[in-house]
Amino acid sequence: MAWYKRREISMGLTSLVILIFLIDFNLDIPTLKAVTNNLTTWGTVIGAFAIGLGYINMYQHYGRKVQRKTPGWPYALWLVIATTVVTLVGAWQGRTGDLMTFFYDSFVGPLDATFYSIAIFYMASAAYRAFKFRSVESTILLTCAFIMLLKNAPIGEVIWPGFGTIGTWLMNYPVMGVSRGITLSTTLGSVALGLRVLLGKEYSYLAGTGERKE
Amino acid sequence: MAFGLTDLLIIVCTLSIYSLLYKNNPFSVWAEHTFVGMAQAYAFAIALDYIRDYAITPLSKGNYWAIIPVILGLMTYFRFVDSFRWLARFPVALSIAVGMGVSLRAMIQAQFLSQISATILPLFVGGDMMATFGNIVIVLAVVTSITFFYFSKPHEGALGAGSKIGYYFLYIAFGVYFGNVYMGRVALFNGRMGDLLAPERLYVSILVAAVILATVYILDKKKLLAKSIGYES
Amino acid sequence: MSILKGYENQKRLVYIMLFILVAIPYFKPIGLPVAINDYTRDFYDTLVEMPEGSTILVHYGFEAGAWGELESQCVSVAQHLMKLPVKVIFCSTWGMGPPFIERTFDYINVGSKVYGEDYINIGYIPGWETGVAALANDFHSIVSVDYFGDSIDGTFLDDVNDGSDIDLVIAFECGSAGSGTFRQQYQVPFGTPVLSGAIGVIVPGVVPFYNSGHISGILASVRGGAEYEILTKNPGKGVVGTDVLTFAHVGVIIAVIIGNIIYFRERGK
Amino acid sequence: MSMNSASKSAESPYIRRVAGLDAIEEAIERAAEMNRPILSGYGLGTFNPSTLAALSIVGYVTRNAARTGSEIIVPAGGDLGTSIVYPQAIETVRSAYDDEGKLEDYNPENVVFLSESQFAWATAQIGMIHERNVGALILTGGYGPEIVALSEEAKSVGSIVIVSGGLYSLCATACIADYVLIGEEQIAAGAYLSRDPLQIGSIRGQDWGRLIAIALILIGVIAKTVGFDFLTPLLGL
Repeated sequence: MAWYKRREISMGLTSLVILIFLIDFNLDIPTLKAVTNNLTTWGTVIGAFAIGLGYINMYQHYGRKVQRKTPGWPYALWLVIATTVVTLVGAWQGRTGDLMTFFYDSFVGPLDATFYSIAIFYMASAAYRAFKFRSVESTILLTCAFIMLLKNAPIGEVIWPGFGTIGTWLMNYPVMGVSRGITLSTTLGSVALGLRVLLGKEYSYLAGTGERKE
Repeated sequence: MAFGLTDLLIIVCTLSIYSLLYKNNPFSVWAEHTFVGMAQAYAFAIALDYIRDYAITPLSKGNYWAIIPVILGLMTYFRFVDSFRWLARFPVALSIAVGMGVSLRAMIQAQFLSQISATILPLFVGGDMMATFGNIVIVLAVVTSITFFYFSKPHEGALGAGSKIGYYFLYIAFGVYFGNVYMGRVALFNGRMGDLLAPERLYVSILVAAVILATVYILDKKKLLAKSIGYES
Repeated sequence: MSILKGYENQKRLVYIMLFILVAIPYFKPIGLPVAINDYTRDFYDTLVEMPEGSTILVHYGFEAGAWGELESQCVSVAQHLMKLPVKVIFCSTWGMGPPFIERTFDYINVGSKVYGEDYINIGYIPGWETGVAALANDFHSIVSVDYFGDSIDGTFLDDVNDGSDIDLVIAFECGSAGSGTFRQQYQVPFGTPVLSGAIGVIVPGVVPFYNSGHISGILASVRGGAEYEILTKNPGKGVVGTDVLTFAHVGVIIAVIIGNIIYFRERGK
Repeated sequence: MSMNSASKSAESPYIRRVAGLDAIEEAIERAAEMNRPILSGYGLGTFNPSTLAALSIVGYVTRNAARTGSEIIVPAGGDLGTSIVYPQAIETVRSAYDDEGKLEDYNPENVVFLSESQFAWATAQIGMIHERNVGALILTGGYGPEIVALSEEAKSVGSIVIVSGGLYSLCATACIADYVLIGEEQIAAGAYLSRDPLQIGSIRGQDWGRLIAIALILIGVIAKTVGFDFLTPLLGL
């Protein structure tokens, strides 16, 4: 393999950049600050370019449905048309143009908000189906959930002011402890991964960039 | 406020998604496809804006460094070209490094040391039983929930007991989170209802809801739902 | 009754019940009193105690999805800010966040404040956490125009160079980038206090940082918005929204209780 | 491949097998018996520990599915940062089939990108759960509020549901799912499955970190209780 095709070069690049960020954070060197700012912007631009990777696949996926006339293909056709139109308008007008604002306000915005809100129904039916006083853990979960539901609704404290007190206590003591335990554990995981990447021991993110045996 | 095309579309989109709650139907499938396509087109427009603001504009102002991310960005696509696949490594390597660099640098201080020092609480507070009890609970919850995530030894004996307590603490947290999350979703649902029930939209909303419900119900009774969306739901 | 048979039908009944319960307050509001949380009061006190001429950075960390939940917070806080002797920068690292900054201004009265002198909307900051880091390290490297594409030269932003020129951050959040990002990029290096206006889901994740003193105050979901409206004597959508909470919360509790009754009766047979 | 991993495991240090892995194997078998596909997602995160762990779980699910002859669907997308992970997901699935010597069964169309918008991505998956009549739903990695919708919809078509996540995402699903992997458990599961001594070593290293954290807390708490608080100022440095 030619030397410039070696994986180690890109891994070295990764380590170098991480080190620059760490040094910049701990020492106040103006040149380094400018470098990290530039690198940060670059990361963003690369991410923006990468969007095409998924975009192409999405087109292929729905395009194939139309081509093969699989059941439900008219919906896929509508998707392809809608995507193409909005993409072209977006390229022409930019994100803040009149038509784009219309598409956002009339379609994307309400659809996004509605899907976000639909979770309430799934939560209610999940609670109805599964919240049963049948095991220790489900009883704990259910009791705490009831207390919080009553704490958060004004009626809870009208019925009994204790709901507010207990609910706040649960948030401030046991739940805070658990959140803290999880934060500590997760931080360890992230730092460990960071170290592996920094030391060039973790390179699974490079999968698929090597020479492939067919 | 006058009633316009946007108002009608908001109502149709919102109610089409909610119709999913009955069963998958032509309206919900239409909304799904509209959403997937348009949202992606939107993400694309956002990406174009990035590229314009942070690559093209600086380049036109004579900042030639800005060509580097453009080249790196284009290199992502070499994953699909067998003999140049190795080129795709560099943009990925740089993205990972920037992401890690930015998040790691403050993490140890902000999320590790400071959280430990905040947990260092006296287990006995003179004259205040509640504070004493509360502090004991916090320390116990932190220590046992960490124990729950300990993997190097089987959970037996003291470790087993600790992790079991940690497990129950996790379920307390699940319950409390449920209460909070549910409140949030109610608020979101309330936002949608507010949109539907605004005075100028109320009657149209009722009409559209009736049309959607009736259509779906009839299609369901006539066993035409599967045919209309292309699969059995 | 056949309609009550089978889980699928019962599930639909739960759904219909929720629709009806949430609609009731729109036609007949009840207006139960709302108690004020400590987090909310601390949020309020932090703002009121800001010295004259302070610069405050307000971040909209959400898009259409969470607007329903955070609207009452954003509107009441923005309205309050317009009454205080401070300068305010509005921004968002979420692609579709900036239009909601504009929407907020549709609902408030700016009074004697002048755009560009007292407040400004710098719009979208790309790059999530990396964007926030760039904003904290060298403000002008990443912002040169405002949301409307006009140059920011000559505005009060001329005096803002890095995180040390920001006296307070208010992060409305529904995930990342949120108050955690600002804690890491503003508070750790510059000691800037951070306030959080959070959706209900992430409040428990923010509370540890409130208790350890890293977050100075929290508004929790629509309830926090309602409390803030009451504190600033500016009742709005949040107060109405709390009626909805009462109905929907009692509704799900009743559903769960019925579910348990059915479950234990069937198990008893 | 399986021989290879067995020999590796003999050398690697102990880490506890997360019980959720047995549940995953069982779910795959059940799906195969019912002759229904498996939907295995890796969440909407960009490259981070939980996404990397989730990808190794996806690889494991795919190997098992390839062995039992089940079809596997891997939906990608969900966030602006996911595009860059997508090629790796393709590679993970492809090489899993390759490891089992069943590359001819690999269908690239099943590793599908479904929009960068979170809820559009989720809506499309709900559509898929019904359209393909998914028999097992195995979600690891980062998920938001959509996880409860996906679990409920999968349950309504009679699928087995195994999900993982943090407190936010599991609060409503903890009771409906057949099995949950909580927080770090999925990262450990990923390490366990990869059988990579380095990853296992890393989990053990983190366990040392956990022990240090516990020790610091306990020492600090005792010191503070007896009125000699020397640790808090040290940690604030």
